[in-house]
Amino acid sequence: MQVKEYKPLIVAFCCNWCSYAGADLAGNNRLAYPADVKIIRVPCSCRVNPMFVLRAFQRGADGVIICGCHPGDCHYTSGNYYTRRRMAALFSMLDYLGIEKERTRVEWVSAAEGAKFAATMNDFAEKVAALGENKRLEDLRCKK
Amino acid sequence: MHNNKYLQEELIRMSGVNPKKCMRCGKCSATCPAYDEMEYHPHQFVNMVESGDIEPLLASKSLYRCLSCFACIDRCPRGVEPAKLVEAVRLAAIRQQGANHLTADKVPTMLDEDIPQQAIVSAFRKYSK
Amino acid sequence: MQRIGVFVCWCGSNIAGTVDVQAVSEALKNEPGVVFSTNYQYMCSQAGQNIIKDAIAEHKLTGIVVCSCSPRMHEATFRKTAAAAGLNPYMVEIANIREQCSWVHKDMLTGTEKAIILGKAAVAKVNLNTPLTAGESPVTKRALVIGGGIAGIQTALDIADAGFPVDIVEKKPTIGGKMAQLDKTFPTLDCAACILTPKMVDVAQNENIRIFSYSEVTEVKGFVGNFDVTIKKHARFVKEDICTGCGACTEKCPMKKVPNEFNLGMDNRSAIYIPFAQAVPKVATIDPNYCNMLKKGKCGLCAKVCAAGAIDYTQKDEYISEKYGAIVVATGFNPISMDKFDEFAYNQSKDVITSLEFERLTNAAGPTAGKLVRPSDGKHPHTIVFVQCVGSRCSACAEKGKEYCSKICCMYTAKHAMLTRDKYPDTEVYVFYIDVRTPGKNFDEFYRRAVEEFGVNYIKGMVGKVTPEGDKLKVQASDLIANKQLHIDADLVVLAAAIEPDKSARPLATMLTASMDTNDFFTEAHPKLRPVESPTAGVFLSGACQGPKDIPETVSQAGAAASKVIGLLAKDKLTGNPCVAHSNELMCNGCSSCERVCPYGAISYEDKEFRMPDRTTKIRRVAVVNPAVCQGCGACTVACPSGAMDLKGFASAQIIAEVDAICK
Amino acid sequence: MKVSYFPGCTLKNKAKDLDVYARKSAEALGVTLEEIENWQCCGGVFSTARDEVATKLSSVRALKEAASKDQPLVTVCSACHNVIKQTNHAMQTDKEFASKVNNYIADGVYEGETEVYHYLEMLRDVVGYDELKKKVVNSFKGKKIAAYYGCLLLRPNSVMKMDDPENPSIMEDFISAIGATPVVYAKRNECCGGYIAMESPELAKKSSNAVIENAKAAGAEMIITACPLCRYNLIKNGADIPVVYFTELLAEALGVKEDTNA
Repeated sequence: MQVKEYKPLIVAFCCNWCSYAGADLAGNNRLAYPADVKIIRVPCSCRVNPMFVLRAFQRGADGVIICGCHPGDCHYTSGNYYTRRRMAALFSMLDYLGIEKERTRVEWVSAAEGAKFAATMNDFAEKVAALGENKRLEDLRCKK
Repeated sequence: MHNNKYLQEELIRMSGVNPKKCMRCGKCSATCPAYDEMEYHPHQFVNMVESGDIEPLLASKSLYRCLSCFACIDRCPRGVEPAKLVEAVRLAAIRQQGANHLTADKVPTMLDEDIPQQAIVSAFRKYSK
Repeated sequence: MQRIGVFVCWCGSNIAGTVDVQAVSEALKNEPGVVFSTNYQYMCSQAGQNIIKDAIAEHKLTGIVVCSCSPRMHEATFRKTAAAAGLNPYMVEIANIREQCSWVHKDMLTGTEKAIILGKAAVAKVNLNTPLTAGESPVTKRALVIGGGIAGIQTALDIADAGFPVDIVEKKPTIGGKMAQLDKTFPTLDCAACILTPKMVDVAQNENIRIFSYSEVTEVKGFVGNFDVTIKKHARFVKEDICTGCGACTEKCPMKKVPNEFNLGMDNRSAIYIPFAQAVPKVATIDPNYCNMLKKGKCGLCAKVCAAGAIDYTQKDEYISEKYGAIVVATGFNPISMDKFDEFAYNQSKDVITSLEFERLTNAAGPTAGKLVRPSDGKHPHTIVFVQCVGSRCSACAEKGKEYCSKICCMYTAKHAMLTRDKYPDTEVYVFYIDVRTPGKNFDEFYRRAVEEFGVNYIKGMVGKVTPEGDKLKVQASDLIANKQLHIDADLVVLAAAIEPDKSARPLATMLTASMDTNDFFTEAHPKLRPVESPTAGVFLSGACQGPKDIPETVSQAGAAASKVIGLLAKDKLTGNPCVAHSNELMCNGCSSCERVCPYGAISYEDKEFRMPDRTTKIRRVAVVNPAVCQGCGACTVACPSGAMDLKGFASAQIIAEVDAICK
Repeated sequence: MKVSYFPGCTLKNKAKDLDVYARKSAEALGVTLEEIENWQCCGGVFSTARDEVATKLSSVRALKEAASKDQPLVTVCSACHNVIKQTNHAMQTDKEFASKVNNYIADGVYEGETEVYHYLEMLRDVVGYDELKKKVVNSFKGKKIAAYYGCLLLRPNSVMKMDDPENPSIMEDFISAIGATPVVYAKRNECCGGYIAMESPELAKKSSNAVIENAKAAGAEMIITACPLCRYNLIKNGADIPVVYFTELLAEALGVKEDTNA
């Protein structure tokens, strides 16, 4: 049996106005980060339902990161504050379930922070990779 | 300029004052009733503690001129509370051995028959350990 | 089942250099719903777009995935392409394989692998896309301006000049606001009345403008383009349309001991009054708190002397309902109360005054006809101390001062000091400052002139205590540069009081569902890019209600707000963003969770009749999203405990499909 | 009604008047002052240093005794009031300090539950000035009296919360209640010099003089105070109008002054 090299799977939710644009800027500046990071565009970080995060872990994601505008800069004035509160609660619950805090993160990345986006993703991917595969919710996984 | 980091941290911890909040308006010194008796004035206490230049304060008579009237505390627009810093520096000075500013044998020379006990105990609290 | 076409772009070598585009289009061919897949050098080019159009027709495509650059770049392009081929533009999804793939990864294998996954996610999403149509709503072509100071006046004039009707609601009996009380204006020193009163007359004469003075907004319903507003017109006991403003009544009124608020209580007026000579509308108002006729039923003198017969003691408050397309808030500011600052003895001496009182004292139309005298004894002051930042930049105690810089005080204090020295060279003038802030055209030059040409003594330091003693004010202050405590015997002390938003702003913000900061200043939709719009669609901000401002800034913002209003009113219909929230009423339990998180007030509740399985009907409270107001952030979708609330274009099922595709 | 009472050292010696008249008057107003048993000197000044523990223990013990009787603690000397109230505040707000203090407190812990009133606050908020007005038998009508607050009663305002620290009225309202005319002057909340009288009599003289001059310029015929040290400084430094404790006027107004043998 061939042993496949472990590659973490990371889902990144990025708000359309700041962080998705920050990711674009990272691309414009050719700032590399691991291909393990896959971005899903949402209008605002507050669109991210805890259910989405759970779903990702259930389906085998090793890390989930949510990026939004900096506090006070939200395109919708207050969405990222909701994100901060909701995710703080969710992450501590996940931690309790055994999904380490290092596998979850909320980060503020502005449209001007391409470098920060790349650095954040590099750092996050490294931390997640160090933890190894996330098997915690495997039993709940809907395997085909 | 001498930068005494250890003492600076100690003073900040003792007093609970954050000298960085100061915006240099000088209202503390404007309101101080003991200003003219002081070599270093309330705003300078804040500024010098912030920069770690504390040795001159420790040696200064200004420490024993503060009336603890708290006018600077109440009137500071930024909530810096300079009198608490003065108190901390004074304690740092008199807690050193043999550094009491007031000794019991000096007291009788300072008294008249009307002086209330309150003045004597207060002076001891402020000037001696 | 959708019939999806996949179009992979090479972007020259930008994508094709790191991603095997052929492999991507091949791989995506096998995804569910995909009936056509191809790749091309430049999808955004005319030729590329034609490939898409042709494929839509040929393969009867119902959905499209373009694997290309960022959607922020060309999403709009491809949506137009789809629309041109008869496909709903919202059936297009972009997989970003350039900025977020080929440009950040170096290895062809990794890049291709990721591009395929991103493509799959987009296909999974399109499978669940539904055609969306932006809603349309009509626009009432009338604007409401709340507040009749210089901000409101300028906004109203600009809107009216563009041909739209405007109503100004002003709570005082006259428009004019704070500027009407000022003497001269910095940095040019032209007289405030000379430049303001012609504008007030313009307002009065403009056919497009109606003034509701002595009135307040009491209710606001509706949304952008369609506001329903109720205005309460206070009874002024004078028929506005008949009163000629001759002033005979004010002269005959026996009740002459009413503190004159226009002069900040420094002199008195009569119970029936016209605030000042150039008031607009120039009609009298009876103050019901002081009028003997209204209080005791005895007097009636004003009615006797009124030749026009305008006095009506039976007048009642009147409520007016009107529809508006846009609302401009221009509620302005007030100096804060000096009650908590009695270290400066404001409550203990008449000769300690605020800067606004100083304006009235030096104004030719003021209580002293412009002669600068001490309010206590009418004597000429020889030494004047100005204290800046009284209550501004004060973070120690929220009930005492304001943490922000009030912005205008440095300049008006320089003006007061300069004018005093100019008019009364025998007067010694001291200004105590923390910092002198003069960022504005010709501002610093103005301040320096006060120092260098007019000999004003600027002292870096603050006043600590003012002690009235005899006929002097003993000022104890610090001079930080000289490292001295100063003791000055002053005749007059002038406090540059911090400014705060008018008290009426907070209840108004609630009515408008417009957001405010902790200081009760209205929040702008974006601090840099949308400074005159409130986050609530159709509500605009003008003047100091949004933050401390001087006159030039206020006028520019007023004009900017007007142009935004004109842009809105010029449209016959408003096309909304179709990606808005909507609630499934069958699942909604009316809990209000969504309403509480909505920053736009887009969600309301309706009692709806539902048919139950047993053929009875039941009335339930359900959430209804107003698509014209919703901006599509999605906060409500997460707050909703029952899952009734969803967001079009970013539906939960769509995002989960993307998650699943990525995690496969 | 019964309240716990902390007289303080000076009131047992140089300022007996302040104490005796306070008790008599309270009795006449229906309040019994129950002196705390075995109280010790408050120390005269509150050290703002958070690591000064020993100097605050006597205050905490007094506070705890009041708590054990479920009574508010009333003080009359400004200095005692300031020290005890600030100590109580520190016990409520500074957990680290409170736990250090509680190591030295016998029988259980104290966490700042006692309410601390100054006698003037008791008059204003418990008895009520309207009630006091009704009980005045010897009115001071026509007398122009200046209230001298000094610093200790009012500052720091965030803790003392007695009145507006820059324009207080609690003593002026008291003066009105006993029928006299209050004289408002700006220096009434400035320092008399306090304990500096020992170290630098010149500074005390300067500070006190400024207060006296300001009061006189405003037309005062008499100054009242709640602090023995303020009274000492003002008299010592040349007050040529009477400086008396407010409790003395209160006792006289209530007609109980003669009963005392102070």
